[in-house]
Order: sequence, then C-alpha cells, then structure tokens
Amino acid sequence: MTQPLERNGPPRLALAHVSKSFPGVKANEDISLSVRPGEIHALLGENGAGKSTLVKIIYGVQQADEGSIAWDGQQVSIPSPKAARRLGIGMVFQHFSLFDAMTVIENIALGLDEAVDRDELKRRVAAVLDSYSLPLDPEREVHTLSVGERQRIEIVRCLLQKPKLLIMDEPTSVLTPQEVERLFETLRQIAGQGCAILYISHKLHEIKALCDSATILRGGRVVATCDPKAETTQRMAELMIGAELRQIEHSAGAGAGAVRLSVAGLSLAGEPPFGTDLKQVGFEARAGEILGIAGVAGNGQAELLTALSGERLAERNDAILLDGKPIGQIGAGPRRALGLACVPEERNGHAAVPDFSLADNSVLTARHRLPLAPFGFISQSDVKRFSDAVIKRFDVRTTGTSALARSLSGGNLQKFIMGREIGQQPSVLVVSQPTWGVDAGAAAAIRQELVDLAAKGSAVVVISQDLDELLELADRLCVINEGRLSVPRPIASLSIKEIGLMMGGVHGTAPGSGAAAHA
Amino acid sequence: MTSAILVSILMTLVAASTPILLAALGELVVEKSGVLNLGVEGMMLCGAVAGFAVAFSTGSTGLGLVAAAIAGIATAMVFAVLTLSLTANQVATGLALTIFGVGASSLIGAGFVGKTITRLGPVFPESLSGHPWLRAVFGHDIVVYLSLALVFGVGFFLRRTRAGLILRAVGENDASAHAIGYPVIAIRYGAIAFGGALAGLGGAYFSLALTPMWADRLTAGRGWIALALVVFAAWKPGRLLLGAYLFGAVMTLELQAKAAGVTWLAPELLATAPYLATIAVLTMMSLGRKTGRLDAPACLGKPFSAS
Amino acid sequence: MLEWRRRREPSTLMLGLSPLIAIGLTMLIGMLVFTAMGYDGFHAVRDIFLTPFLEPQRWPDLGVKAAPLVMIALGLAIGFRANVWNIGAEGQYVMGAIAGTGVALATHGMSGWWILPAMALGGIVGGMAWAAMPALLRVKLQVSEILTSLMLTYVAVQVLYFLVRGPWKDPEGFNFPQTRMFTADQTLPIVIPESLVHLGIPLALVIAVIAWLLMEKTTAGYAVKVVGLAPAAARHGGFNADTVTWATLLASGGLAGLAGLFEAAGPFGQLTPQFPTGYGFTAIIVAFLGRLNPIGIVFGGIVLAATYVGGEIAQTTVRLPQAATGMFQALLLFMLLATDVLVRFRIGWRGRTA
Amino acid sequence: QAPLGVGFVYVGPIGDHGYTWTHDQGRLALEKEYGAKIKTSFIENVAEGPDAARAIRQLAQAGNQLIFATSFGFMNPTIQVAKQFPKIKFEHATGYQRAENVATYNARFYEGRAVIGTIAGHMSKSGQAGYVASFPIPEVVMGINAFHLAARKVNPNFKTKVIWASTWYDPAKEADAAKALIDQGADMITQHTDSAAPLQAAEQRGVFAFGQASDMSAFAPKAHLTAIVDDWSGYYIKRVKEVMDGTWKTGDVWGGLKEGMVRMAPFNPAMTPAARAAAEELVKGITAGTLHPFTGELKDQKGEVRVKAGETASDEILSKMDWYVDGVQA
Ligand SMILES: Nc1ncnc2c1ncn2[C@@H]1O[C@H](COP(=O)(O)OP(=O)(O)OP(=O)(O)O)[C@@H](O)[C@H]1O
Ligand SMILES: Nc1ncnc2c1ncn2[C@@H]1O[C@H](COP(=O)(O)OP(=O)(O)OP(=O)(O)O)[C@@H](O)[C@H]1O
Ligand SMILES: [Mg+2]
Ligand SMILES: [Mg+2]
Repeated sequence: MTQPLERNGPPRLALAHVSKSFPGVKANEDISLSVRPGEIHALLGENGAGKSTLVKIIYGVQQADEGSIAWDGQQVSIPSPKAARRLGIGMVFQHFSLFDAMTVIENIALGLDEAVDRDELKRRVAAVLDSYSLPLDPEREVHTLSVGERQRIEIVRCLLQKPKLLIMDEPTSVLTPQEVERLFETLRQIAGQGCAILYISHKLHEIKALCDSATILRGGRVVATCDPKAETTQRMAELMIGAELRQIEHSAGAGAGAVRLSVAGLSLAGEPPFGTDLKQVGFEARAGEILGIAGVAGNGQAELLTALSGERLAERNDAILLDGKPIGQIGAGPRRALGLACVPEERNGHAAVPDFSLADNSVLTARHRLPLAPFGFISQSDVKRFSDAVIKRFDVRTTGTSALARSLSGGNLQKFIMGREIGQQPSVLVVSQPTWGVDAGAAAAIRQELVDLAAKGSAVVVISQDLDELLELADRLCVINEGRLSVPRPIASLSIKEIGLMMGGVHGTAPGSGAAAHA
Repeated sequence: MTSAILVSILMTLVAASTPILLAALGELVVEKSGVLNLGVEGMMLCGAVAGFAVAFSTGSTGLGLVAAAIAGIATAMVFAVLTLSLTANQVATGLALTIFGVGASSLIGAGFVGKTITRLGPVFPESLSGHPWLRAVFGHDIVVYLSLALVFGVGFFLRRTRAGLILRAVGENDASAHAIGYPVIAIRYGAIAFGGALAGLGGAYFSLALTPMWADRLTAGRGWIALALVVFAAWKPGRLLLGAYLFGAVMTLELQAKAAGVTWLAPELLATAPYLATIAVLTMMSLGRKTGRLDAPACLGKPFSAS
Repeated sequence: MLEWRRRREPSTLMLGLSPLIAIGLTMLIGMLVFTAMGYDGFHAVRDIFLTPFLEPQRWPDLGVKAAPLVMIALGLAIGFRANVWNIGAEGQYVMGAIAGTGVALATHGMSGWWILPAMALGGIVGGMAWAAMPALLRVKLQVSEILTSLMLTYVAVQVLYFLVRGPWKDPEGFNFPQTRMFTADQTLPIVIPESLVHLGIPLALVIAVIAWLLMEKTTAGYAVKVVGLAPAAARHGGFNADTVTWATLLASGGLAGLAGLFEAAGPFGQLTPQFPTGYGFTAIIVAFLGRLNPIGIVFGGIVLAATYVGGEIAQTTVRLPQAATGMFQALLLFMLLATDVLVRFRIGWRGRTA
Repeated sequence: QAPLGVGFVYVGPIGDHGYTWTHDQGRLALEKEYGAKIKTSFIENVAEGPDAARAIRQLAQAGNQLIFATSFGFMNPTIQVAKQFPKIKFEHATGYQRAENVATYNARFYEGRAVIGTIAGHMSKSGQAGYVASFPIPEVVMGINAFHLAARKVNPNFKTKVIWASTWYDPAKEADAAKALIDQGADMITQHTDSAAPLQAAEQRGVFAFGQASDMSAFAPKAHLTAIVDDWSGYYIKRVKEVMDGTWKTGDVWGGLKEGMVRMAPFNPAMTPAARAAAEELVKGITAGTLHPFTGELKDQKGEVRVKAGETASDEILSKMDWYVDGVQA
C-alpha cells in the first residue's frame, strides 16, 4: 500500500498510560499507543482483552480512570461522543446504531450533531457517496437494506463530519467478502486523504491485508506492537493468546458410518424483513463425521439452523430425514426427543434464557430426551443433577446451578450450552458458531468435545464463519451462499483458495494463509 | 333539518371531540417516544379539577387552562419518575396513575362541588359568528382552535423538525439513540410532560367548557377512548384528528338518533357501538397492514436503562 | 453522588422485603399527606392498615373481599408473566357471571347438586369466551390485547344492563332491573356456619396453590415464563408462543369468569346492574402487589381487601373521604413499583470501583 | 348519657351534588337539630351489593342505634344485616322489604314532576320537552309519565322526548343529550340523571330547564325555572326523635309535597304568571290531597286502560310502572 504516512509532526492520537476498571475487571491497564495521520492501525486481542473499552474511551463513551490523551500533540479530555466528534473523531460501532423504520437520510441526519437543512444534507450525502463511489439510496428505509448497506450508513455518518480519526470496531464480522473488499477500498481511500484509522478485528488475514501497524492487547495490557505485514498470522495469534495453541486430538478410526441426517430439497422463505431464503438445500451427515458448513454471515445460516431445529417447519415432511425417519414437519421438541440437537449462535435469548438459572436453562432443551419432567412435572433434583454434571464435565466457571445465565461470561455460557446438548447424547448435533466469542482455551475444549461426540457415532454439523475452525474440525465441508448449499467435499481435497471461491468471493489472498492460525 | 340545527350538531360534535383529541394527541407524542402511559384518564381528571379550582378562585378560565396543563404535567411526572428513573412496568404504573387521579381529583375537588363558573366562551365576537355557517367556523372557544393548531403543530414537529426526528428515533430504537448520544431518558421525560399537559388541558375542557363545574369522575372514561384512538390513528396526527371527530360524531349522532325517536335498538346495545367500532377498526387496520411491520413505535412500552 | 447499580442477579432478599418496604413507605407518606390535609393521619393509617387485621369480626370481610381479587389476579399474573396484558378481566368477570346466571335462570325451579357446578362451568366458559376474542385477534392479527380486552369490558357491562333490564328482569321484582334471587341450590354454600365465609374463599386458596404448583413445578408454567422472558429461546425449546397466549388468556378469562360467578352466586345472590365493581381492574394491582407470584397474590389480595375494609373504618372514625382509599391504593402500587428497583439494582456511590 | 349513634350508607360520593348530597344535607340537619345528643357517621360511595352489607354491618358494630341505608340496591343487605342486629333500627330508602327493625321510606318525586310538567306545558313554545333519563326503572318511568300527563293537561299536543343516557352520571354525555333534544325542537329540558350538566346545556342554548334533587339555579340562573328538591331532613329529624323517645316503629313512609320530603325550589321570575299560578295551584292541590297526578282515565301507548276514569293510580301500580302514557317518545 502507498498511503502517505506523515512520519514527521505529532501523531494524530497518542494515548499514554490509560487505565480503566470495571467492578472485578481491569479492562485496560497502562495502555499507550499512537496513531499518525493516514495510518491504518490495528487493535488486536482476544475477546475481553479490552479493545472496545479502549476505543470507547477515545470516543468519549467511557472515561479513563487514569492516563492521558493527546490529539495532534495537544492534551485533551473527551467527556462525551459529542466532544470526540468535535475533535474530528468518528466511530462505527460493532453494533450499528440505526433506526429500522426510518429512511437512510433520516438515519444520517440523526448521526449529525447539528441540524442540517434537508436539501443541503441530501447534497452533502450525495457528494460523499459519489466521491467514495458508495452505492446507497438515501430514501430507502433501513429495514430493507442489507447489512453491508447498513454499515455504509454508519460510515457516511462519519465521513460527513470529515473525520481526522476513524474508529472501526469489528466492521467486517457481518459482511460478505464482496462487501469487505469494497469496505477496504473505501478505508484505503479515506486513509489516503490523511485520516487516521483505528481498526479492530479478529480476522488476522484482513489485518495483514489492510493495516500498517498493530497493537496487541491481552488482559487489558499492551503485550506487543508489530507490523502485521511482516508477521505471520500464527505469530500474531500466539501473541494474542500468550501461549501456544493446543492441538485437537482426532481419535483414530473415526470415519463415516451410516447416514444419520439427510436433508434434501429444503426450501424456506427467510423471515421478514431481513431473512435469506433457503433454496433447495441438501446434504447428508454420517455417523462419526463432522460436516462443516462455511459461509459469510447472513447467507442463510440462521434459517438453516431454525429449519433443522424445528423452530420453523419444512414444507415437506421428507425434506429432513433423521436416521431415515422423516421429521421435516414435526416440531422442535419431538425432533430433540428423536435425537436431533441444535445450538444456535445467539446464546442469550435464543439458546438460553438470560434471566433463568442454569438449572432452568437445562429444562429448556433437555426435557425431551432426558426424564427431567415426567408427566409435565419438572423434577428439580434430576434437573440439578444433570446441570451439575454439565458444569463439572465442561468446566463451566460459575457459582452453581442456581446462577442466572446472564451472570456467566460468554465463553462459560457457551460451554454450558454445548454441554447441555452433548450431555444428551444426541444422534445428530447441529451447532452454529460453537466458539464464537469464546477464548482460546475454552474453544479448544469445546472442539474436542465435538470431535469426541462424532467419534462415539453421532453425526455433527458445524456451521461457522470461522474457516480456520472448520479446517481444523471438519471431515467434509460445504459452503452456504445466498441460501444455497454447495456439495460437501472431503476436507483433504480442498484448499483455502477453493473454499474462498466457493463462498462466492475472494476471502483474503495473504501469503502463507495455508498455515492459518488455530485461533 | 335547518342549517341552524346542522351547525348546532356540528358544534356539539366538535366540542365532544376536542378533549379526546387533545388527550390522544399528547399520548401520541408519548408513544412516539416509546412510552405507553395508560394513565391518561388520571391525568385528565387532575387537569380538570385543577383547571376548575383555579378558574373558580381567580375568575379566569385562561389561568384555569394553564393550571390544568401544569397539573397534568405534575401527574405525568409521577409516572415518568417511576417508569423512566426507576424502570417500573409501564402498564402497571399507568393503571395506578388512573386510580391515583380519580382519588386525588376527588379529594381536591370536594370543596368545589356545587359551584360553577362562566363557561369558556367563543374567541371571536358575536358579530363574526352571527350566521349559522359563520358560527361553525368562528363560533368555537380557544381550546378548539388550539387543539387543531396542535394537531398540525405536532404533525409538523414529528415529520419536519430535527427534534421530532430525534423523538421518533428514541421511540424506534432507544439503544441506538443512546449510543449516538441522545439523552433517551430526558427526551422521554419531555414527551411525557407534553402528554401530561395535553391530557390536563383535555380534562379541563370538561370542567371549563363542556360542563363548567366540578363533580367526581367528570371525564367519565374519555381517557381510555383517547388511548384507543392513538392506535386507531396508527400514530399519525392527521388520522388522529379524523378519528377523534369520527368518534365525536358517533357519540353525538347516537344521541341525536335517540332524540329523533330511533328506539328500535335497546339503548344498552347502542351504547356498545363505540367500543365495538374501536375493536373493528383495530382489526381492520391489522388486516390492511403491510407484511410484518407494525406501525407502532418499536420500543413502545419497553423499559430502558442506560446502564 | 448516589447512583443505581444493576445487580448481577436479582436480590432474593429484596424480592421478599420490598413489598414490606413499600407498605411501610405507603403508611408513612399516607400519614404525612393526610395530616397535611387536615385529617388525623395517624389514626387514618392505623384504621386502614391495622384495624382490619386486629378485629376478628373483620376477618370474614377480608376473605369475602379478597377471594375474587385473588382469583382474578392469579389468572392475570400468569398472563403477565407471558407478556400477555389482559386488562379486561372486569369484562370477563361480568361475562362469567352472566353466563353462570344464564344457567341459573335456565334451571329455575329445578333442584339438584349438579346445578351449582353447572353454573360454575358456565362462569368459566363465559369468561373464557370473552377472553378468546382478544386472544384470537392477538394471535392472528397482532392486535394489542390491552385495548381489545378493555373495550370488551364496556361491552360486557352494557350486555349485563341489557339483560337485567330486559329479558332477565325478575318477574316478581317490582320492575326493578335485577334477576331473580338464586335458589339454595344455586347459591354458594357457607363453609363456616353463621358467617359470610362462602366456598369461594377456600377455593381461591386452593386455586392459588394449584397456580403456584403449575407455575413453579410444571413445564406448562415453564412455558409461560420462557415465552415472556425470551420468545426466541421459547421457540428453540419447542414452546409455542401462540399456544401460550391462548392458554394464558383463556386461563385468566376462565378464572375471572369463575370469580364473577362465585360473586353472583355468593355475596350477591342475583345479578344487578351494580354487579361490576371494578374487581377486574383492582386485581391488576393485586397481581403486582403479589409480584406475579401466586402465593404473593394471596397476601396481596388480603392487603388490598384491608385497604377497602379499613378505608370504610377510617371514614367512620376520622371522616377520611372514600376517595382517599383510592389514593392509598395507588400510593401502595406506586411504592411497590418504585421499590421493585431494589430487586434489580442496588444503591452505590458514584466514583471509582476497582 | 352517651350520644345516640346515627349511621348513613351512601351510594355515591357526598360530593355528587345530587342524590347522595341531598341525603347528606339531611344528616347535617340532624347534627344541627340535636347537636351533642347524637353522633352521626357515614360511609360514602358504597357499591350496591356485598360491599353494602359490609358497610352497614360495620356501622352496626360501631354502635350506631339507627342506620339509614339510602339506596334501593341496599335492600337485601339491609334486611340481611338487620337480622343479625335486632336491637338496632334500620331505615331503607326506596325499597319494599320491611322487618320488625327495618322501615322503608321514599319520596313521591312524581308530585314534583307533575309540577314541572305543568310549568313546561305553559312555558313551552314548541310544545316539546326533552327528558334526559338514566334507566327505565319504575321510579324514572313514573316521573316521565307524571311530567307528561301534567304538561298534556295544559297543552293536549304536548310531546315529551326521552333520551336514555344509560348512565346516572356522565356530565358530558348528559349535556350532549340535552343539546340533541334541543336540536330536535325541545325548549324545555328536564332530567332524571344526577349532574347539573343538562341545565348548563340549556342555559347555553337559551332554553328552560328544571333542577334535579336540589336547587341547581347556581348552575343555570336563567334556564333554571325551578327544581324538585329532595328534602330528607324532616323525616330524619322525626325518626331520630322517635328512637330517642323509644317510640320508633317499622313502617313505610312515602312522603311528598305534603310531608315536605319533596319541595319545589323558588320559581324563576322568568316564569309567566299563568305558569306560576298553575304550578302553585297544583302544589296546593296535591298538598291538600285534592289532586293526584295519576288520575284516570290513563291509557298506555297500546291503548290499554291502566287507570280507569275517575280513579287514581294505586301505590302498587306506581311502584311497578313500566308503561308510558300516550305522547311520550321513549
Ligand atoms: N460496562 C462494563 N461493565 C463491566 N465490565 C465491562 C464493561 N464493559 C466491558 N467490561 C469488561 O471489560 C473487559 C474488556 O471488555 P471489552 O469489551 O473492551 O473487550 P473486547 O476486547 O472489545 O472484546 P470483544 O472482542 O469481545 O469485543 C471484559 O472483561 C468485559 O467484560
Ligand atoms: N455490565 C457488567 N456488569 C457487571 N459485570 C459484567 C458486565 N459485563 C460483563 N461483566 C462480567 O465481566 C466478565 C467478562 O464478561 P464478557 O461477557 O465480556 O466475557 P468474555 O470476556 O467474553 O468471557 P469469555 O472469555 O468467557 O467469553 C464476566 O464475568 C461478566 O459477568
Ligand atoms: Mg467478550
Ligand atoms: Mg469488543
């Protein structure tokens, strides 16, 4: 890349010794870093490492307990997002701040600090869209837009303020490869005009492709700074985790057995207004194997999971066969009783009830297959016994079975949920994003359990956006794209490049990606 | 029927609609900000009694109207503190507010029973409203014109102004509005205060204009009609105007029909008409609704806490 | 500065303590307000909150008043837990009484033990039918049950007026708008001889226990809670939100209807235009007073009944106007809703916390 | 000696300025009359039904010797509680069930209705009166017929239009009902609902009207021709005295103009001399017992003779009345 890095003069932003604590957590501790005009600076770190906290401090959402911030060489205090925006800081949050029922232009107006005449605003938005060649219809209502288009609204909001520093918190986790490519072009163009960019992502190959420098956080502290273009992704991952990555043990002899789950011609309309239609999806999962389903978020994964779990019914009963038995039109409960367990990606509110205890959350999905509620009466003792066993076996860090699900960290709740399903010995387990937001140690443990479950003769289907995870786990792999599923192929016969092509777009061409990190 | 009678029916209709229109308009703004305040009836009663008390004591209906608005705001603030600052359930708090309003207004009003004041009169001089049809235009009191102006004002505010946009945004997605930096709670306090003021005025319309006196439960359930009207109007001020006048027409014409000697339907069954009509309209609106999306503000009735 | 801090988990201590705090605060504020208004605030509060409990001859009154409130509130609370806001229980209460009275009038002149159960069944079906309309409209068309159930209340009351003034008017009743008095076979038996304690009172307690078992011990209660707390998780767990909406509305309608019939066949002994006394609305307060918990609701019903009974005592002793009783009830609910915050938040000092 | 406890159970709030208010005026008259010799207490806004039983019992248990239950719907509860307290005297207004210790009393409001009907017949130019009525119970039907018969005596073509408001109390609706009646040609408004709203509507529209239960001229000084005033004080004072003397007996008193339980409010000077004279003559006649508003021959609207020529309607016919005389539009 050829951004004109201004090596002389003060940095655009310089943090010195910034610390921030929450009750029981030191989110940031003694962090110093600087970003120069035109520089794209990566912020790396595991979940909970403190990245979001740090950028929220910069954007004035939160206040540092200690430390100082210098802006273009001047000491500043940033008491509010408004103050940050006045300085010229723009931020695109991990979660969009958009209003679905309103138009694009209204959403943009809401993102501005001052009132701008409607026609004037339209002109300015058109100018920005034009100069960055971003396609976006200002009069559309947001709920009709794709995720990438929504993100563009956020970016336009920032660009209208002519920012000198743009912060992006995990901007690509929800984008298609094409959208990622388009975003990178835009970011490079912005940086080319002298804007500094702070870029947070877990996707190391993206960082290699985009960023000029990187600061790596672990446990709230800076553990390294590096030039991502000069480092391998493996090395960066190990810096993040602070340890070597554990290797999954595949037990010998696990191989494809009888077909346990068979899906054919499964079509399902996406749920309005944001859903993707499933189109003639078909695959088989066999005893003893792990089938991976790759794909970029929003390509029908959620629909596929709800169709398999029975939350939504198929049009034909024989669209889904479990051990040869048609189940396409029976509900979630009976399916589980027959041995089909599913874990959706959203833990809080979908896989688990945040305001229920862990014991109560066991009842949610385990009551069909285990005798937890004979004749409709919940047996508290059996439920507690089962939940205790899950907590013990999966090393769930919690105060006990009566702890509320919402009080657990993401990783621990995920371990509990996985344990709840695996503990039922399902004949088929379908799991979406099994290690999403989970730290490396726990992720390895979960993956090991999946491998063991398959080894015992269950069929496991893993839906994931994390290619590295799939490469490590799956025996066969297929790709979901715009609601269509490709034909599964043995993992050994696939290269990353091929998978990327199958996903319908180039997914990073960084050198050495064959040796992708196991993070 | 002579034009004089037609105009007189029209005047009755407008007068009967005005308090409902005012209260509903206030509630519309409240709901647009994402808050469901079921305490309209209670706020109306407090407005009615305060308006009467002040008008009686000072002899000025104008001051009475101001006092009613203030009383409405004060009552609404009880609701606001509970639901916004203490994140209490909005449905329960609203119901409690109505019970409170009934009790409080009765206690305050005890000393004013049996007293009367000069009715709120027409704004324009007799000369302008001499002819029946001129009277239909110029013969109303200030609150009628105010309510019409407010309908357009609120419509303009919500559609055309930045503050209105922000208010709608808060009702649509409070978390996003908070993230962008809008003071969700403060904005909702404002909306609830406005709703209280209009409910208070609506209540005072009873005690100052329609039936210039104080008696317990003077508003006789009109607050609930106002609530239904907001849904009927799909949260649009223009349709609210239409709905309020339609409702006023149903109420007035029911009585006109009885006076004209329509007696074939039991009065009790005729009295169910407004309520069944409301249900029918709600149902038809749902039938006519485009796929999936409700017209209601997305955050309506949901508690919000910034932490 | 003081600030609210969200607790990681709701405080079970505060769950039990906050209603007591609320009652205490209500008494305190009530005392101050009524003293300021020129009444004997201390005695007013004593008569409203304590005297009904201290005088044994008031206890049956408490039971008679609390029973319908508790019964209706039990049904409502189950619905509220599933996010079903049936605020038209008054209409279902009236409809239940109407349907049960229909059975009574149809069996006029007959005798047999089966008549009262048939009337009770009529009451349940009547209440359910009235709740079925909001249920249907909400499930099929997403029409808010808040407004439909409320509107139907007015309709039910008018239907009552129509019937007692028209077709059901007592032929021997001097043309007054009321039905015949129910016969002995049509009247709720008195369980404690020489008292007002009718069968409905112990039955309300039994229903409370059943409701508690249902909510806490069965998958049905689990379904209600999970649908209310996390609809997506409910779907994932194989629970159908529409079924729960139907079930809770029918249950609350049926219980309100049964309460209506019990009131008609018990203390009233007939239907009159004065039958609707607002129990359906007051029960909403009772439901929240009991924190939506069936056992809590029993206590909530008794406390509220006490405010009525005590309110009347205070009228005669310190001339506290009846409107003040309503104020007290509202104040109590306000305090309860306000102290609920203590369950979810705790008070802390703003500043560093490391 | 301890003061005599006298309790009252009211159906409405004493602030209704209507029916309950008039009873409370009676209670206040008692206090004025007997001072420290008695102690009154009351419970207001008591719903008819089980709540009433509780309120009455509470007054009984509180040591009251004489208890007035002032609404029809208190009948069964009064009888029920009276059984438990045989020593206490009960008085039930407007009912028909009595016991050893339960007396009934009522006022012949229809006599007042006849007076205002006479006035309306004289004063109306359009020959039409509007009647804002609550519910078709005998009491109300009786009033409508008495009013209409009296007006017809003056103007044989007189029309009385009734709107059933289906409520005792909804001021805005009552006012709108009055306006609708005026729109339809009525220039006399009378009412059997509780608020002063119809009078205010009449005042606003420049027609005449009559007050209900109490003198309501303050609400409508121009429109208010007179009012049928309920005056319970005489009866209450008498009955309390009887309890004090130990001479109280059960019985049924149905008093009217003669007994002073019904009075006419001062006549508005706007009344024509003819109207005034006719009204005064009627009052005199009724008081003297020479005139009865329901004197035959009376036919209902189907033409059936209900009261034969020369006879007067018996109290039983009156208290069960559910038919309208010819010319009433109800
Ligand atoms: N408002 C808060 N209150 C308490 N703890 C918090 C709060 N916000 C963050 N934390 C804690 O601070 C730590 C750092 O969180 P932060 O969100 O900055 O991590 P992150 O690096 O952005 O993680 P992720 O990759 O998941 O986005 C975590 O342990 C988190 O639980
Ligand atoms: N707002 C908050 N208030 C109090 N504690 C919080 C808050 N947010 C997070 N925490 C706590 O901080 C810790 C980390 O939370 P977080 O959800 O970020 O976990 P995480 O870093 O994703 O963990 P894991 O690595 O297990 O996925 C947890 O114990 C959580 O309960
Ligand atoms: Mg995390
Ligand atoms: Mg983060």
